[in-house]
Amino acid sequence: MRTMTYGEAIREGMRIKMKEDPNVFIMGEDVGAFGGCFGVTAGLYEEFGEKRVKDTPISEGVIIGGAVGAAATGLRPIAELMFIDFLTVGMDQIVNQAAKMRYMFGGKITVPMVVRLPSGGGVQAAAQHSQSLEAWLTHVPGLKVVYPSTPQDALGLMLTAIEDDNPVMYIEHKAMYAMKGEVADAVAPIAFGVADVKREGSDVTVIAYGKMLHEALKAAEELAKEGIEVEIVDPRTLYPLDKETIFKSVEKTNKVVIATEETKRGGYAGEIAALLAEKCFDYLDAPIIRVGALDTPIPFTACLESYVLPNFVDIVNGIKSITSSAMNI
Amino acid sequence: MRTMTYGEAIREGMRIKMKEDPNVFIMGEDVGAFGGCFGVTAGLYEEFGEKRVKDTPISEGVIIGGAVGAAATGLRPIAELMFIDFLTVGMDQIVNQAAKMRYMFGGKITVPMVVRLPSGGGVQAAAQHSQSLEAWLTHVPGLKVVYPSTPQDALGLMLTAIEDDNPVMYIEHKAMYAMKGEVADAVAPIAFGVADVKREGSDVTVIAYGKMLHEALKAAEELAKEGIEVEIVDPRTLYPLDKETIFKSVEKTNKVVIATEETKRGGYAGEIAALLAEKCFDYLDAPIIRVGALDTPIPFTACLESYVLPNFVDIVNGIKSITSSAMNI
Amino acid sequence: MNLSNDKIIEMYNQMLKIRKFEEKAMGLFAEGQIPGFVHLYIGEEAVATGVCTNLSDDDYITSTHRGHGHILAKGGNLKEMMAELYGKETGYCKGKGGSMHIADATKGILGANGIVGAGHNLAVGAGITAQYKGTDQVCICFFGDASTNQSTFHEALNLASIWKLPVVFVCENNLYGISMNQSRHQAIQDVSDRAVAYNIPGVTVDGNDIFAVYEAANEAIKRARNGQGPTLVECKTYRHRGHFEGDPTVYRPDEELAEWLKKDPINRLEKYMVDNKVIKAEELKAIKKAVDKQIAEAVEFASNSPYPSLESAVEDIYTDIVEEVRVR
Amino acid sequence: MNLSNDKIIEMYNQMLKIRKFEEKAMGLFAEGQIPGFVHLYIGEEAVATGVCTNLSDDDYITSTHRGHGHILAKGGNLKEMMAELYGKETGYCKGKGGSMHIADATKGILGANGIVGAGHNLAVGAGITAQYKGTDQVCICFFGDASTNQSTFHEALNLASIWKLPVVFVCENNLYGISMNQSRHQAIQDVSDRAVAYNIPGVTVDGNDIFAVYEAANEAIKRARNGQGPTLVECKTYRHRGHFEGDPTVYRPDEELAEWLKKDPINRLEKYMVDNKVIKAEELKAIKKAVDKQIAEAVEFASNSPYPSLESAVEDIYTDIVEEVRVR
Ligand SMILES: Cc1ncc(C[n+]2csc(CCOP(=O)(O)OP(=O)(O)O)c2C)c(N)n1
Ligand SMILES: Cc1ncc(C[n+]2csc(CCOP(=O)(O)OP(=O)(O)O)c2C)c(N)n1
Ligand SMILES: [Mg+2]
Ligand SMILES: [Mg+2]
Repeated sequence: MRTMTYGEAIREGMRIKMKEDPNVFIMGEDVGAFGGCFGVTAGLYEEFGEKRVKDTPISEGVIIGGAVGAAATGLRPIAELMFIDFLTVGMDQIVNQAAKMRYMFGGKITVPMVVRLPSGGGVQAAAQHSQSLEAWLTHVPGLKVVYPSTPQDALGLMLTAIEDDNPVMYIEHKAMYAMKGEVADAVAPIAFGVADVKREGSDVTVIAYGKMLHEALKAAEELAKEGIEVEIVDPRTLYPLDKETIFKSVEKTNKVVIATEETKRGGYAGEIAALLAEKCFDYLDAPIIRVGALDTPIPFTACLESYVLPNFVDIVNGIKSITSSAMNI
Repeated sequence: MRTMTYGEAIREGMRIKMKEDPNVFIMGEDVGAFGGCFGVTAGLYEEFGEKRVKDTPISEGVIIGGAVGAAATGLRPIAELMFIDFLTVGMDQIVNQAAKMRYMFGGKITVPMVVRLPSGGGVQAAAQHSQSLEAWLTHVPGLKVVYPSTPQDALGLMLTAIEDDNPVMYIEHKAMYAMKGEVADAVAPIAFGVADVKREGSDVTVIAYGKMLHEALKAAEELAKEGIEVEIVDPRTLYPLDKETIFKSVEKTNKVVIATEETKRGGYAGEIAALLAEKCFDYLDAPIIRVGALDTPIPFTACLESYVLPNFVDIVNGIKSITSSAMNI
Repeated sequence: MNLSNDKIIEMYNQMLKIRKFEEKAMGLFAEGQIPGFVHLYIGEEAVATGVCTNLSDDDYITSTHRGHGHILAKGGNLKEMMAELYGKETGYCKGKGGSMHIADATKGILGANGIVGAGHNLAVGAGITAQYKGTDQVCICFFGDASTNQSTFHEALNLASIWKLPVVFVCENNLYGISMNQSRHQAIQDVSDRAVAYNIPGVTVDGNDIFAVYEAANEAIKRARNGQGPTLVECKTYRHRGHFEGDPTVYRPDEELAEWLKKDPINRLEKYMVDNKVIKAEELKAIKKAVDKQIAEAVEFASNSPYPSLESAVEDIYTDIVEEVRVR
Repeated sequence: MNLSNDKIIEMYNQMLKIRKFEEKAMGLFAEGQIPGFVHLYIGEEAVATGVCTNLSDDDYITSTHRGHGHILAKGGNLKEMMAELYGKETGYCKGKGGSMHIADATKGILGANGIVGAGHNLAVGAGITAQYKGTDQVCICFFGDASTNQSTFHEALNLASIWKLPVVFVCENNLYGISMNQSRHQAIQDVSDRAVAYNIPGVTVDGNDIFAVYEAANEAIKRARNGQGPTLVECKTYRHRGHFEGDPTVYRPDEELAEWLKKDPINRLEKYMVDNKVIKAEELKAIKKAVDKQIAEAVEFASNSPYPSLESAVEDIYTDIVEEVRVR
């Protein structure tokens, strides 16, 4: 076991693959000697040189579109957007090109690439630098969507993402880069579509990923004091989604809270809720609760931002809204 | 009463407002003398001249972004994208500018504009010209999202959209332009956030809009023959959403099918299902069924396209999956 | 110009193949055999042919919504193309793509594209690969005049120029983007003026003169292969048909079309070949007959082919995941 | 140059106000009083000031992430600005925007913007409005060198040029986009070369020479007001600080900064004023003191102001809908 930060784990994943496979390279804004806006690529330029760690102009369209073209012709690019909010600028290249090329062309072209997407709020970066936009991506057939919540998962999922022959959207929470965690000495990829039960419990299932996973763990600890045992399922990959593990947990606890940092309206939490309402209806003993951000853009000032973004208190409240009666029995 | 096509009704809504308010104008690709790719703006150039019906280069970013700037400075632009699929190209202007400006600036700038978005499949236009992307837009605080299903609604909602002081995404189904319907002689705006019960019934609620509304009506007729009475709720505006009418219907029928043309995974139908699973749980007697497109890009050839897109048969099957036992009793 | 007679005849043959393919597609569309959108290349054949004559199968091209000509010129197969237009299982994309989405990885054809301007970025990507791997491959990026106002044009040319990528940007200036005359969509007359913004060479040639196109492309491709970076080559041409089949073309004067019909690139090459004794009149006839036959065979192949199985709809999205089918 | 001494002193005063505002913000950020991202305008004051001296409140500007200077030069209020940086209720945006999102509709300030290049399009929109309404307003679009590689630059200049919109595109070429030296992000040396692509005038001036900036802007604005369309004005300048506060600026040589510090636009104007007897030394002192006082008042105002109420978080999204609050 060793200790690594979330940011270091992401870097380590890229490093390992770059050493293994000469076709893997990085392109993005200030990813070179500068080391990336959040320092995630620091040192890679020095280690691999400018051929493999490419600084680009501020042109998100061609950063992603160029990566798509390179992937379609035999390389394995890792494209970095400085903020997931800039998806809006390179959206066509992801949605109408990367995601659809294989299908439109009858399976004859593959697009093995990774797009790194620093996401989420909590650093007072305001409305255009704090969004959680995974729901857009999960709605697009042809993309895989990954969202690691711990250094171990960040490393293992990055290895798999780079090995994958399809476009993988790798979402990172920017407020977690400095978060430390244990990482196994033996390096092993983590398969996509395999959720991780981050805590076992019998009273209620919480589905959470990214920063909200940690809020969920905190909420679970609070509630444990009151005798409520929370099971926490971290899907790790949003598509493919490990429905089996999720369903199994809900079939056991019969109650579920889905906690994501996204704007609640239209979020991916809704997709999970809808799946459960269709497939696990008979097992549900209570309404499906979603905990998310308020339906507002993310405000700048700290008090408003933390009011808008969800946290463990909201998870506790959500859980209590469906378990307290059960507890009282 | 008069008869109009869906396309004519959209045009008539724009015409009325352009006559009323000199600040209303149209901009988009080939919207002028050419009349728009689907002929929806035909005649407006002749009637209002090139100042008010502006042909633009193929530059979706500045079509929408220019409209945002014009709206912020006192005009009321109607921007047309030739296909909703090109949202990907002007996404930043909608999401990070139009939707957020008012909020970021503390309410001091308003952005009264309409974006017209021809949507949907069924005309063998393949993967990049057939998408249904309303889910992306409903996930963005700051936008209103409208999706008319009949000529009457198209007209009334267009009037309201142009009058609205906020950015309104006006989604049109391209396969419906030639569809005829009755329109009241008296012209009246239709308020946002007011659903329309398009058919009353007691056994099951179907929530549908756009082309799927008509598939739902067809399904309801089929099922009426078997004695199943379907209630059909057309939300008309996806945001604001008339939750009250939807909840009331579900509380009455205790069963619900949500039918949309979108890729099922991550669609707006999931948001509605999640709302119901949270707010109407105690009234639900059966799983919430979503009917949608398969999780694939839209294929070109007719047999595949109609296999991938949902239709009335799928609605019938969806309804039967939750009512047949009840019927057998 | 160092083109052998054989090469010239080959180019003629290629142009004719495109023309006749398009004429056939036109008829089949009118008959309702071919659905969806069809954008024909008739009148512009000298561009794709003149450029692609310089290429090998290892080189790449990116294409547009008006892609049939590019694909055929780069070695695309008539039968698989026609079958794709029909939406058949034997088509290039198994019926999933249609006219606007045809690719052939074995020939370096990175696909027609329904998004105006998308090819610019993809071409940059192919250029990155060639440079990265140190091969002498080039990528030709074909695009229309109106697409040069798209965001992608700018970002792609900028990146290609600073990284000196082996990409040749070939603008087919047919004077229109749908109904918009060039004079209404940009304030310049020569698209090649835009090369200045990226400090790369920009040239304008008569796009209906196949030799001029060939020469300009040859020069640009040489530069690209030598690591000297991209060139912007503008070919002035004209589409004889509407933007898509069904377009009434009210936006352009009849005289304009008439003028351009006189400049038909195929007639022009034919005249050159006869005048310069590159070929004999009977040989011309034989070529035409042979092409007619190939086209007829392609149509027969396409019309006799089966439609794809419904289950195939959920395949080919991912390399490793097949989606759920529909039970109806 | 027909600038009165009073006007020159006013410009000096303005530049100083920006400089001292920024220096104060820098200190407050270091102390942790101001959170988030802060991008300072120190060193570039002559650009915003030289340009905006030509404008009235009716004219528009669009700005960038590095917006403080533009906003102050266009008449923005020190107190409301400082309060916004603090995230207070009395700030320009009630604390919702912060440094990167400040607008003032009453002064034609269409907002700082966190998306590089977004202002290009918004400026076109303001130009559309002015032209549509037949006023003589102009819109100045401020942007950095690196943003000229964004998609929006191209589309906006193209549209503005064909529609002859009253927009002046002012590039603040400070040689860097974050860590990227201009030579690495584009293959041209003068951004103004890009004017050719739109057939509009392009000029490059010393952006640290306020008179040169003033003159070039004056000319361009006149053209715009006369219906002659847009101009691209490039002002060569330098930011003394890092890209954002906290940037260690390892990517640029110390000597480069030292060279540019010598060219400080404020010192330069001060010297000019003294040399040319525009002002006396004691008057300069008085100005400095007055500006210091204004800044101190702004800080006091900001630090004494309350934070916004939590419920305000769900307001101001729509004109007519207030979202649900959170019960915690
Ligand atoms: C992003 C995008 N915007 C608009 C369209 C619709 N469209 C298809 S082709 C075309 C005109 C293209 O003109 P040009 O680039 O000159 O090519 P040409 O058709 O003349 O060959 C337009 C507007 C599209 N497919 N994609
Ligand atoms: C679309 C987008 N891409 C990237 C960024 C991150 N970013 C913010 S400022 C900046 C550099 C801008 O450089 P320039 O335009 O020269 O302006 P300067 O900072 O030098 O004033 C970058 C890359 C962003 N905010 N928006
Ligand atoms: Mg054209
Ligand atoms: Mg700069």
